Amino acid sequence: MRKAGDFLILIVALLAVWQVLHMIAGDTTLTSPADTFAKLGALMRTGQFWANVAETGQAFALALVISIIGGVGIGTLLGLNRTSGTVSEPILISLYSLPKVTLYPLVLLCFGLGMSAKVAFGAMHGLIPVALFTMKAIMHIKPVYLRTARALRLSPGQVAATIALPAVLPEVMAGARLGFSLSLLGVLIGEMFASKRGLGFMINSAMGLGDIATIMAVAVFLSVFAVAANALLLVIDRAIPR
Amino acid sequence: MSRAAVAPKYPSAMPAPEVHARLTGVTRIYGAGTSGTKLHALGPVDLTLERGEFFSVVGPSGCGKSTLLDVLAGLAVPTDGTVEFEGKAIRGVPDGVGVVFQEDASFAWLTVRDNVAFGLRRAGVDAAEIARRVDYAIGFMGLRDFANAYPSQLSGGMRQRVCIARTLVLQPRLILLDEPFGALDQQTRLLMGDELLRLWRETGATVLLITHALDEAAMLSDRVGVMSARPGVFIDFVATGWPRERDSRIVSDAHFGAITARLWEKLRAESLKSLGSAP
Amino acid sequence: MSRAAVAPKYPSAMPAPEVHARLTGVTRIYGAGTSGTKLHALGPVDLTLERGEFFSVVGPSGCGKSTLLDVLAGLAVPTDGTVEFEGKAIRGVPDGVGVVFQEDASFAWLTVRDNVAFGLRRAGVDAAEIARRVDYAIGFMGLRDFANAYPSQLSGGMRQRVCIARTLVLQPRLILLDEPFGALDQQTRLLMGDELLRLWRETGATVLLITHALDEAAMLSDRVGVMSARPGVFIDFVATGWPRERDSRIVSDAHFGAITARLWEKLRAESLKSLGSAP
Amino acid sequence: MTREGWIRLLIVAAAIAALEALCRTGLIHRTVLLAPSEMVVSLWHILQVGELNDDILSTLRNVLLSAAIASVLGFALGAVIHALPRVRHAVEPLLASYYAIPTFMFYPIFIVVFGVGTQAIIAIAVLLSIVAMITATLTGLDRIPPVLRKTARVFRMSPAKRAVMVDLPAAAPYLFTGVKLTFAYSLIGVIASEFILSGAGIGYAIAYAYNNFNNPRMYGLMLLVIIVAVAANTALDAVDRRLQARLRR
Amino acid sequence: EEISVTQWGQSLYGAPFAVGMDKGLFKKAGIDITGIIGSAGGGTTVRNILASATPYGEVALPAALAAAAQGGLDLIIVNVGTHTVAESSLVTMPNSDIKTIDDLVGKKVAITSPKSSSEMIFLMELKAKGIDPAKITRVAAGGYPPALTMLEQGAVSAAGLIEPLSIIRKDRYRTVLAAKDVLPPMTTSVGITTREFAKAHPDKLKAIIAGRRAAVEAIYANPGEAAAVLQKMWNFDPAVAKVAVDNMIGPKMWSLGDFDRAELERTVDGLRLIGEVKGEIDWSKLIDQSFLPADLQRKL
Ligand SMILES: Nc1ncnc2c1ncn2[C@@H]1O[C@H](COP(=O)(O)OP(=O)(O)OP(=O)(O)O)[C@@H](O)[C@H]1O
Ligand SMILES: Nc1ncnc2c1ncn2[C@@H]1O[C@H](COP(=O)(O)OP(=O)(O)OP(=O)(O)O)[C@@H](O)[C@H]1O
Ligand SMILES: [Mg+2]
Ligand SMILES: [Mg+2]
Repeated sequence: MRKAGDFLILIVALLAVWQVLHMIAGDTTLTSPADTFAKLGALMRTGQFWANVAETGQAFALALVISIIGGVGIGTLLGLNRTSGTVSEPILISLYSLPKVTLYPLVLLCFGLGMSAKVAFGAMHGLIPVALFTMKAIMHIKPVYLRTARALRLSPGQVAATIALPAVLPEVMAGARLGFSLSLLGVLIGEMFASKRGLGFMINSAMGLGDIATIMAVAVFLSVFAVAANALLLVIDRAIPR
Repeated sequence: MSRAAVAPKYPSAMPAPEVHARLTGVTRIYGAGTSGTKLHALGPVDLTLERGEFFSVVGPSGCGKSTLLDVLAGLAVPTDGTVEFEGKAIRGVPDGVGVVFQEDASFAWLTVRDNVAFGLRRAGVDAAEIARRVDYAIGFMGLRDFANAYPSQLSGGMRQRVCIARTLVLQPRLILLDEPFGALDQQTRLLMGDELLRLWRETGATVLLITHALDEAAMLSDRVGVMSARPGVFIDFVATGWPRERDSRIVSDAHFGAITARLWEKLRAESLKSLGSAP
Repeated sequence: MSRAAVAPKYPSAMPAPEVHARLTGVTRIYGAGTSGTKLHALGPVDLTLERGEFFSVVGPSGCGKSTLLDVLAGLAVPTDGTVEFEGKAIRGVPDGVGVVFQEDASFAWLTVRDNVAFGLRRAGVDAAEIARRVDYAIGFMGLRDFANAYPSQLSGGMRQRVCIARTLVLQPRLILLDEPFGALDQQTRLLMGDELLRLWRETGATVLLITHALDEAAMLSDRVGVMSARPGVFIDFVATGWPRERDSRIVSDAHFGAITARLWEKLRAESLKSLGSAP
Repeated sequence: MTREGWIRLLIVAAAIAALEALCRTGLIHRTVLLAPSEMVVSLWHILQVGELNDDILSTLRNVLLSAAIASVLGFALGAVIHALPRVRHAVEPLLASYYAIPTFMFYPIFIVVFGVGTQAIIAIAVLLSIVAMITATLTGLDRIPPVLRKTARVFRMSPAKRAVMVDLPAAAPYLFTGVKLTFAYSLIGVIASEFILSGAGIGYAIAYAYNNFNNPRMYGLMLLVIIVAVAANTALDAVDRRLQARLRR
Repeated sequence: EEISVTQWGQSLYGAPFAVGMDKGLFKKAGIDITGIIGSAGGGTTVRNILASATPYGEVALPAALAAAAQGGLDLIIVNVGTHTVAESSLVTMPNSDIKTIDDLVGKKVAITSPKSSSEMIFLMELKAKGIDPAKITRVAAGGYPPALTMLEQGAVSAAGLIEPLSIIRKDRYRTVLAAKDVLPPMTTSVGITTREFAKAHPDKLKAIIAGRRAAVEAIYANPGEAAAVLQKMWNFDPAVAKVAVDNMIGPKMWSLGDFDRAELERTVDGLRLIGEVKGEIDWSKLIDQSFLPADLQRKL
């Protein structure tokens, strides 16, 4: 309970800092928390806002699904063999640390502007961490687990389903949490650079119009969503015995 | 390699000898097939386990004890020599052999009960039978209060007991234990030894126990094999001559001291050797 | 709490008793100051260490042995009672006390040589003297070939030796050792014990050794304190009566078996108690 | 080089060769992707003409600057948060979900606080990368074995001495991992801000070339970014691995 | 069918499409336009057009020229969209001592980014006023709002601005120079398509162009109604929408679609100023008038 209280105090402190910044910077550069929430409330009563949310949400959901399924698949394939794992790890890490935004034009050239490009770009961000975590988890399954499997004379299918999968679940979850965050970031960056709909587009238009209230309202909306979703993932994560 | 060099104080209570498993001229060389560096880990070893015997292996660290177990369990193929179990040459892990590894092999994602039931479920035993056997094994291993706990909530020693229970429920005829009490302090170890003895008596299984602790070996076994530094070969077999009905109280027996001293003597030279080598 | 319940076989070689450290009515309760759950870890304990004595502590896991060491080293303040070293009540770690911890405390970022020299450099000893003492300690601990290695390149046992050397070079008058050989197998342990005995003889320091291994305690000590399950109190002191000149060969002595049996007897009941409790 | 290293090199070379072949045979159209060899030629040309050198240098300078700021500031913040367990408990869920928040949204605010130009971009990059350093610092300080602190007390060291001579080296591998991540995220942050928001730097030049159908220049610059990222990452990784091997146990 | 329009929803370029869709004028002309793909503008829009099923769209002329020149893309210009830069202005702080553009000599001025239309217009204004551009430092702000922030912070003495942002914030700044006062009409946006599509579906193209023309006529006939459509479709503030449309009626922002050689060349002159065009443009290769209504076709 004290933990929840502390978290509340933190939120209040953040709002206070925001308010102070607002008072220093003025209305045109940083709207006050109250105004922002009012703006967010107004936005949330318009159908257009929800259309944008749906657009971003759809792209994000697809990107996330691709990231997780693709990442787990690739990670598993690469992790099963020591050599392929060792060979690909630095490649994956390099891809991870690449500023992928520079490749966005290429994505646009391949997929055109629209849903598929956004999904592809989101998945580019999310897939690699999931693959990396999965691969490392598979490579580092305790050898004694596999020896136990042999001692119990399990079939390869049984090993995969009853030992390998549950053994790597915690790491895969950790990867999925990072994948979640980065896919969302990827989709939003994609929408900010080139798009016709979605929250990123909304932010970008608002930037073009200097409409700080909308920017902050969307920022708050996204932040609350991200923190809440991550908290949920953390709860699931903690529920996995390890 | 004299047998029973220490005169048995009690009459032997072993049944008439019958060969249960046999290793003949077994060696194991890691990296034997490849061009890389080879490591001669074990052998040549000759060993006969009699049915129902409690046999312990002691030897310096890294001498090849776990390798010996792997070969006997069919988890590793000997580079040379033959391994037989119940009269047949083994290929893969034979039915009727149970293994408890040196490392903690409890499945972190399953409760104690599910861990213990794991092998039975894979083997397709029916649910009522599983419940019965699992309950018995959990009780036997003193885990009743922790049946629904996860391994992370248990101490190292308790986890090792989970692994033992998981192996036991399958009712193996040959049980291979690789330092199952390594995570425990010496006192608790000896008490766990009592449980192991009870188990051995009740099931009539053949037991091969690998251990660092000389007093553990001296107290539990019918016979102790002493291994040399790597590549491990048996440099001595010591028959203890304990009755089948025995428990840890025998440590206050003078004969126990004599066995320990004998084991220690044999190992001293070997230990000095292996200590001198690299980390 | 009878002393010397096992009749000494050899005449005692200890010098005339002189109190070096003294604990009176010491208890330690974790979380005593806070509103959270309290944990009574130790005591009340009375203990007197005589100058030049080799004293060992055995006791079930978690009984408060490390806590006792912390209190004696001035690393923890007792909740109750007083601690004296060389006649003065201690506050903080007193000069002249060296500690080797249960966990590996070697500095991973320093070579073996720099690890060993660490304390001397802090104390501002001059370079030539440091080199001399460090070389000696490294040689003594059998680390000469690894002087320029980093701890990560050493085995657990060797790292523990680095920590011992690092403590030794400071020439402490009271050496506190918390299971320094926990990382080693029993055979190697006893051999390291020989080194420890040699060291003790050469320096004339007072040694307090915490150990799990009863034969280690029985072989090395002038006197062994047996602790109860938590909260640990001394339930017995066993004087071994070994001569000052002794080594691991005494394990084949019948008197050794008698001491071990005595220790074991005392611990059996305690171990049973602590085994029944939570992980 | 290890066997794995050679295989890795081979795979990368094969991938590049395959791309080259696909482009040369026209299976991938020139308007979509340039052949790798042409990218190299274009990059060489860009560097030789020097028209963009200022942009390139300013981008690299900004990356280094923000990585440095984020490392130092992140370490300081991490140390403070570590010392205050209650603050830490409250902040941790935010740190965990931090990367889902698009930092770029706050650009307009940064402009007010830091003014237009490089400072605002550096601020975004710092904001993006600092969390990695904070997290690494927390992990590093957590992982210092308590026995090392006890040892410091036995050697009767002052807290300040202990911090410098024991805590810092003991946490160093984790801290360096933080620095490595900080660099990666700074690179991402600087280039992405330039790409979306600014009027200068490599990121802007790429977006500009994209808009003006200058594919050779676009791909030349992309290649440059990839080379910088991979080279920096490889170098930092090599140091990281050596530290890990030596210091972690 | 979906077509692309640059800066859809952000500036007034796309107003005819909004009105046309709202009033069913495209349907009347024989094509059902269901949606508009908007985008940041420039080359992105061109690329979008080329990638879509109905590759017609309205883009900035510079982007079309760059695409044709650099990208080696097979596209043609089929109609004119807008032909004024009247929405641009140069502003300063109300209390500033900058009264005319001449006062800027030796000072700093914020533009969005190098080689952007904001820089082009600024340079054209300087040229029209006979001021040496070398005497004024141009600072790239990255966008209009940041440019205004620089202005407010005193980092620059003036900043380029466009509508509707300038309408929304009109109380906060003082206009130094309105582009419509110095710069004559010039082609700013054009309709483009691929040669391939033009050959395959000339009727569709003709319908789009005709529908758009009808919409432009409707805007001029009833600006109030047009403002209401923008307010509805783009969520514009009613007052802003009204002023924005009214401001563009005077300079006749939206073209019916016909080409004017002089207006085209003015834009190209501007592009020469920022170094985007070197040499002459061969209009005959780029422009295909055959899809325009007959009354709008003329010799270039
Ligand atoms: N898979 C392997 N590949 C190469 N060498 C191995 C492998 N497994 C073990 N070894 C080496 O073989 C030797 C014997 O190993 P083994 O594990 O059998 O010893 P052990 O007697 O069980 O040691 P411990 O007492 O430490 O458990 C050791 O030197 C070890 O390093
Ligand atoms: N800092 C602490 N806070 C709270 N409880 C502690 C702390 N340190 C130790 N304890 C608890 O106090 C009891 C005694 O711990 P201590 O480490 O002294 O035991 P020990 O005899 O050294 O055990 P072992 O043989 O496992 O080393 C244990 O139950 C332990 O969990
Ligand atoms: Mg082993
Ligand atoms: Mg302890």
